Amino acid sequence: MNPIDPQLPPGDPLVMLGLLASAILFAVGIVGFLSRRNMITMFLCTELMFQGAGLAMISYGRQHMDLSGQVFVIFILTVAAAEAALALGLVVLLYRRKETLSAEAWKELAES
Amino acid sequence: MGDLDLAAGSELNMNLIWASILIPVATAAVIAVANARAARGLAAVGSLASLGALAAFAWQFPAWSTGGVSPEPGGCAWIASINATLGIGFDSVSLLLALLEALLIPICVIGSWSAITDRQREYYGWFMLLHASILLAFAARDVLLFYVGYEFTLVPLLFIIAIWGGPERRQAAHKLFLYTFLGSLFFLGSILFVGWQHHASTGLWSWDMGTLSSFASTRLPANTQYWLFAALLAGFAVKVPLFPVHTWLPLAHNQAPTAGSVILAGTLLKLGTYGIFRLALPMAPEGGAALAVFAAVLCTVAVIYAALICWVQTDAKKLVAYSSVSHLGICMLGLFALNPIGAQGSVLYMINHGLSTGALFLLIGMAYERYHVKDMDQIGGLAKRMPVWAFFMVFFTMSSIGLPGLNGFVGEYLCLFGTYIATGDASTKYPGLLGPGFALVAGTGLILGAMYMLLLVGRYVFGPLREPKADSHGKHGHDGSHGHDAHGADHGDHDGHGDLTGREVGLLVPLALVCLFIGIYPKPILQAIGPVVERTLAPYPAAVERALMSKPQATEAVQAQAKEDDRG
Amino acid sequence: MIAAPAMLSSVLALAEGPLDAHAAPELRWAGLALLLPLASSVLCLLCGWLKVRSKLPAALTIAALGGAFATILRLQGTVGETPVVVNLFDWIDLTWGDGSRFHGFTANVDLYIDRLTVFWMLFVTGLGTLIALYASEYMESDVGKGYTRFFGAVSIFLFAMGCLVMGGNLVMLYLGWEGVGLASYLLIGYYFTKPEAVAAAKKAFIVNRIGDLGLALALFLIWQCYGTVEYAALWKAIEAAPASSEWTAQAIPWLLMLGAFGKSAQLPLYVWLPDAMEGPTPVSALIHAATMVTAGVYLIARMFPLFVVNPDALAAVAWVGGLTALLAATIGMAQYDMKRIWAYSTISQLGYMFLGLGVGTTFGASYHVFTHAFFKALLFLTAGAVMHGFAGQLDIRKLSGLLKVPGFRLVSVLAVLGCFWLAAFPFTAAFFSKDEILVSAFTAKDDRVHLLGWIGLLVAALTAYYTFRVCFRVFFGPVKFEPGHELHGHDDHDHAHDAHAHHGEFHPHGPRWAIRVPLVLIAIGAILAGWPSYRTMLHHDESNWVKTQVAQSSAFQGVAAESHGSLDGHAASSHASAHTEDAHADHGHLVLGMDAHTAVGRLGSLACIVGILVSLYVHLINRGTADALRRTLMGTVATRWIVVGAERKWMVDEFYDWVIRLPLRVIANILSAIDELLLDAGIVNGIGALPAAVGRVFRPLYGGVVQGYAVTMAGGVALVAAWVIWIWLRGAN
Amino acid sequence: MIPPLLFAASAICAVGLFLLLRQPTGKARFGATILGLAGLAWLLVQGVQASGALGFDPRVAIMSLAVAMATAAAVRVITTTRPVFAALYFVLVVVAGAVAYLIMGAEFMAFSLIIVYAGAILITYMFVLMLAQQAADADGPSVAYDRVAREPAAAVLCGFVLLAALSIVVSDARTNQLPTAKLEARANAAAWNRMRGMPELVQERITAELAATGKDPIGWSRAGELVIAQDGRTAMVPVTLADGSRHEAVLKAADLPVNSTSLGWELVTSYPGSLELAGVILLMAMLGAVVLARRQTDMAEDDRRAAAGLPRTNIEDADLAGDRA
Repeated sequence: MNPIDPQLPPGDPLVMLGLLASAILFAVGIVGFLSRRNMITMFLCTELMFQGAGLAMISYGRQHMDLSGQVFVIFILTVAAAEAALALGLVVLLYRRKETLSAEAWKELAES
Repeated sequence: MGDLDLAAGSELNMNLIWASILIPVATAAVIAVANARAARGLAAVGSLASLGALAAFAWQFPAWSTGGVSPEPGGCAWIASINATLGIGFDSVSLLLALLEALLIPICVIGSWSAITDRQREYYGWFMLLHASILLAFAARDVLLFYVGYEFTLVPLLFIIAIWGGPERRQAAHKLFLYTFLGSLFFLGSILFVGWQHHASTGLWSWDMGTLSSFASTRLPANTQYWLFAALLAGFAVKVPLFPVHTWLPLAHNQAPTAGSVILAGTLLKLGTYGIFRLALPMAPEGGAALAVFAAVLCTVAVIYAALICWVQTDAKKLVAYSSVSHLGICMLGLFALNPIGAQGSVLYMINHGLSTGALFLLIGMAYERYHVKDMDQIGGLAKRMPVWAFFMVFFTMSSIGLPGLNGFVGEYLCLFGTYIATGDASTKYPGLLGPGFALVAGTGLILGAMYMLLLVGRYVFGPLREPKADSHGKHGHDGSHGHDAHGADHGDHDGHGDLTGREVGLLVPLALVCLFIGIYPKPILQAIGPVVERTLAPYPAAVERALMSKPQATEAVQAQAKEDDRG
Repeated sequence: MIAAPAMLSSVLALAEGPLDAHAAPELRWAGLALLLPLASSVLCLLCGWLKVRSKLPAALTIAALGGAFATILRLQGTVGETPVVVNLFDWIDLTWGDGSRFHGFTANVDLYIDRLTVFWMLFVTGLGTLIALYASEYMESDVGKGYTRFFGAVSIFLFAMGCLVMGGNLVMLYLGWEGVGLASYLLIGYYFTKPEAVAAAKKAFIVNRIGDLGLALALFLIWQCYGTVEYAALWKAIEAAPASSEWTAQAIPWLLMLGAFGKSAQLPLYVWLPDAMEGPTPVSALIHAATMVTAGVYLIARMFPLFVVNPDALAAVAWVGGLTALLAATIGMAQYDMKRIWAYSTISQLGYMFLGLGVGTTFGASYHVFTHAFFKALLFLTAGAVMHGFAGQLDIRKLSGLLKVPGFRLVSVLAVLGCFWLAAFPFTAAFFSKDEILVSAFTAKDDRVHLLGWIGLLVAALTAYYTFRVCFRVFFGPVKFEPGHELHGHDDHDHAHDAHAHHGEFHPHGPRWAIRVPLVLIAIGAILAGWPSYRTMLHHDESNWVKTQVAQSSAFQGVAAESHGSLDGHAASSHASAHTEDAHADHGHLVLGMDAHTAVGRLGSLACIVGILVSLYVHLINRGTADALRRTLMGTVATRWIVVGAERKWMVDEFYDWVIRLPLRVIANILSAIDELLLDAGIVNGIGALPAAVGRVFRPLYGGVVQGYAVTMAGGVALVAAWVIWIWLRGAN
Repeated sequence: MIPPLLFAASAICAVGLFLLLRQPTGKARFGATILGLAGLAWLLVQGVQASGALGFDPRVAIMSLAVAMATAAAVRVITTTRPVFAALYFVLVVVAGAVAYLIMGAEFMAFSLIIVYAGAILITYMFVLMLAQQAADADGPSVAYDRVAREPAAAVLCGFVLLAALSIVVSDARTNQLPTAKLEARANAAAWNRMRGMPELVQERITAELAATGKDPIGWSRAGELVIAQDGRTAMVPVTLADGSRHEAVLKAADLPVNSTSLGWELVTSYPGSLELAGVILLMAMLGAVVLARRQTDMAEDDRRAAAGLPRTNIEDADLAGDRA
């Protein structure tokens, strides 16, 4: 049985790995989003985070032996696709404005 | 008259008060959609109407001599969950201050007709709102309502200073707002504390001033009262302003437009003194007795300190602004004498200061409109150009340095007198803690006051005519001995430099008349103030006795007394 | 609340004796003495409003003052030996508790009318009327400009003086006290484009304010000790409570003294009076010579019951008076400006009066006030006439032999007459009043003041000297004069301008009737002022009118005990002086082996004549000697300080500037710097800057770059996460 | 699993990632990679341990590999300075993720993931990159402004504090989990219920079962509802055979519908609304993308109106400065 605390039911290593992977992907995604300037790369990082989320869904779905997890992954895919479409449209637009993809070229968010 | 009539009368009174408060609001609303031309007229009409309503109320005010509150406390619910009401009502002190406010506002409005040329609609709208909130503060019998009025005054004032003020208006407005707001947080905190205590011990929510005062003064233990009074004092001292938290005032006065300064000196500062008189003193007699000396020391320092600073000012408006600090020092000193003479003098002083200092600001503003200079190094001897202006200037200066026969004297004199006799002996029935020393030191304020005020008059009004070189009449400037052999007779009806217009004189005459009346026949006002003052100071002799024995009332004793109150 | 009259009567119920005032509502008309000047001042204000360009204001004022004078005359006929209190209306009336003593503060607009009041008001209003008449011509060049202002201020002055003298309580007195201060401020600063005038006015007001503070504090103390500030009740209280030794009671006279010294220009507060000569001459005559400056004397005389119980205070008054007399006389000897000389002589004479008060003869003091009022007014007005005629020339070195100048004979004669009075020439009125004072000085019971007698004699000699210095220099000798440049010290003076503009050489123009008539009348008054003494002297009738006036007032209360041996202050005055004789006998007070009166009479005459002779030689017969003497004195270092000091007025002004004003200004500047830099910019703004400083730390995050906001968000998430971890760890172990 | 160790592992990963982000070269880069991988390995080992699984399981090995691959690729995505490579590495992440999905029994999602991401989204990225990279091409494939990571320290800190927290939550995941038996029972029940809704599938399965048990698979008819057995592993359906004899057809777990079937069933039965919403979102996204990406031309308002065939107005251009592209 479970070597660490026996009263727990024996877990599924796959689930554990999946969850860990999802956490790592999400974290890496955040790091990337914060540390890259290229807008496209930043959007890729958001996609990474989506990946993490999806993986977590699948893992939990497996843990609880429930299909809802997978169903939600479908929705995640949907959102990701929509996001990609819009985001890339925006990127193109912004690139046309400033002829660069650097996010730092845009400071209009600053108050004053 | 029968109760029924009484009820009807109080109903009518209530409506009159609300009318005087709401008419300005309605006026502001109308102004918002009117055009700039009509705005000034509307504002004047609205303020006059409000004055009329209040005057009508004062005319049939039943409690002039009783010191009571009318209409009866209570009113429609406002925040039902904590039983906060829209309770309004006047006693003679607050009514007098409200009348002062209602008298000053039309003067301010009409006085701004020529001074304010841009964004008139906002200006007059804000002024109407300011008026309404000040009146609300004076009329409120519910501490929360009072707080609302007290605080809301800051908003219009902020805009009035920040938009129509002088070159440093932004900074001045920010400082005014933040500083006084910080102060009033103390005040809010302490009244909330009292209300909560009341709920804790009686299980009922009440925010009525009378209820809370009687509750706090009898039920709260001495050390609690000490801190309560300290907090309230800290809150109101900023508004008064007492040394050393006065520094926002000169800047604000100096940068504010004329009417702003007038109303600031006239009634806004009085909100602080009124707060101390109406809330701090009655709520925490133990604290008041314990802290009176401390406060009095602050006041005395303020008198000398501000007076000396006035003496070296070159900016006329700043000089008068600092003089407010000095004068209000004397005013508060009289209040902390804790005997009827001093307190009556203090309340009267509030009114007098509002009249004379307000008028002085008005006059300086009138000169400023003509020359756009306030610095006495560049301008002076204006009596040559504007004799009527000079007359009023001297008149109100004399009133401000307390010349007997004018209003300033009575209040100032009674304040000092009260301070003087506020010694430990009980032969006056009101033992005090201050005594001759304070009166002597504060009395030198009379000398210093004469020094700086006459400096103002001597340089700004009299002396050889000095006009700013810049303006087209520079050729008259800097040489009195010629300037007016030519122009001696016609008092310079040059464009822009003419003497006061009929409108301006019409603004000043009422103030002058009121000053004269108070100076010559203060008896009715003093009689009106008297009972309220005695009611306010009722718990003090005992408290002061305890303070003299430096043995503040023990907590359990208070509790025991509370028990008895419950039984009785 | 117990109304004031009721309270008053309750006090009066237990009162008896000649000092017991009784309320006399039927005498309300006495209020006219205040009302008329007030009305005329208001009317003058209206004239100013309507830009009246005629002599109407003068007419109004003269009429009003004349009416006031008439009122006082009628009052003189009416008022008996017992004072009366007339309540005009309630002013300040505070009561609490049971409203009894110490539970109320009442100061109504009452009139307290006794003989002293009437006596004072007589010459105040009388001289006021005459001088107003004089001014109506003197100021005519200002018609349409300052004319209304001038007469308005004069009316205000007489109103305030009336309040001061007739007021029924100390607050009324204070009202008048400050009111005359205002009037003198306005009138000294009349030529308000002249910086000196404005400065002088300010100085006068502020120096007076110092005295006023003393008066106010004394008032507080009186209430604290006696529970009232109304004369009628106060006398009772004083009689009831003998002199208490606690400091409050002891301090009262000293504070009153301060007030009196401020108003009456005594050491150390006399410095404002010489500068006050910047005002128009009629003002100097009326306010700064005849009436206002005697208010201090009136105050002490009126409050005498408070002084008699305090011999130290009396001695102090005496010494201050004596020293002031001496100092002012020495300065007066070395001045060249006629008006200034008269100003210093005024100070010196006022010193005499205080000396008299100090040695306990309120009668002598009041008598001297009375006589002095006339001749000093005369002197000033003649000086004014000269000034008027000679375009503001006042330098006694530049005027000479005016007796021979056509149009100025009358003026000169009257001036010389006045000089004799001022010099207290034997058998002039001033001689008698001064005699009274000096006798009391010699015979006073208090040995500390005897020296003052001799000082008084010395001052008499000096006075005679500098008086006739002016007299001989200006009115006798060869005719020569040069016009002044100052043109009445006033640039609005159009006709003076014309005088220069149109014809180069200068024609002095003599005064017309409106100046001559008052001069003559005042001169007659000055002569008649001595009448009581003449009667006393000729057929030994002791009923001295002035003494009667003074004796039947608070001024004599308790004088008995102190200075006049067994004199009973409440008895009729005829006994009074009789007892005085006895008193001298009792004391066996012999001066130079003679009875005090004779001795002082002779010594005084001697001093006067010596002084006159000296200045006759020095300033008329051989005018060179004065300058020669001056040169010799200047020559030797040991003595030059005398001349320099006297001419520079012993540097008192400079001393005050350096010791008081300058340090105060320095402190003020320091405080102002502290207020703006430390308090405001330092502490307040410093506290205000804290949030900004905190904000500046995070500012880079909000430069507008997306990642900045992202970092904030993620940082928030991370914080939450860290919190989760923390919770977990807490749960774990 | 023991949190401190987890934190240590995360920290090691963090340091490694940080070093990589700082774009070191040569050995340092190698060392950083090694460090990062080591931390990752430790993390995974802890995970596996924590799951209390004993003995070797090929699926676990493959899963671990997939996870490692995904992580490494993700790291490359954020460390490479060339957007193109980043996109390609992301494909790798997606593939690895798909493998993980497969192993965890989500075949349908695995393949749809590949199709949607690798097939659609990434291609879009590629196109955008091509559109937007002309400028970058000048100075080589890696763009100048993004050669060095921006505030890597802050980023890594945020990221890995989060990772630590997440890992704790992960480690907590099983404490509130039902016993496996119960879970299975519930899951089977759900599956059989789902099957109840699919009559022809049941038909088919019964036919197969009859054939397997040598009964006549033709002409039979159902005589009752599908009954779930106690253990939930099997279910019985009473049938009337062609010869009229009654028979209990037994369906086993293997007869349950496959993942895709049941997923689709679940989707349309339990989440129809969400499904609609997803459709709307996609539509909106499409429209939005069209609007955004439209090339806007700088034309004065009047010209636009003219171009649109509208009458000209005389509005100043200044007024329209706002809505210029």
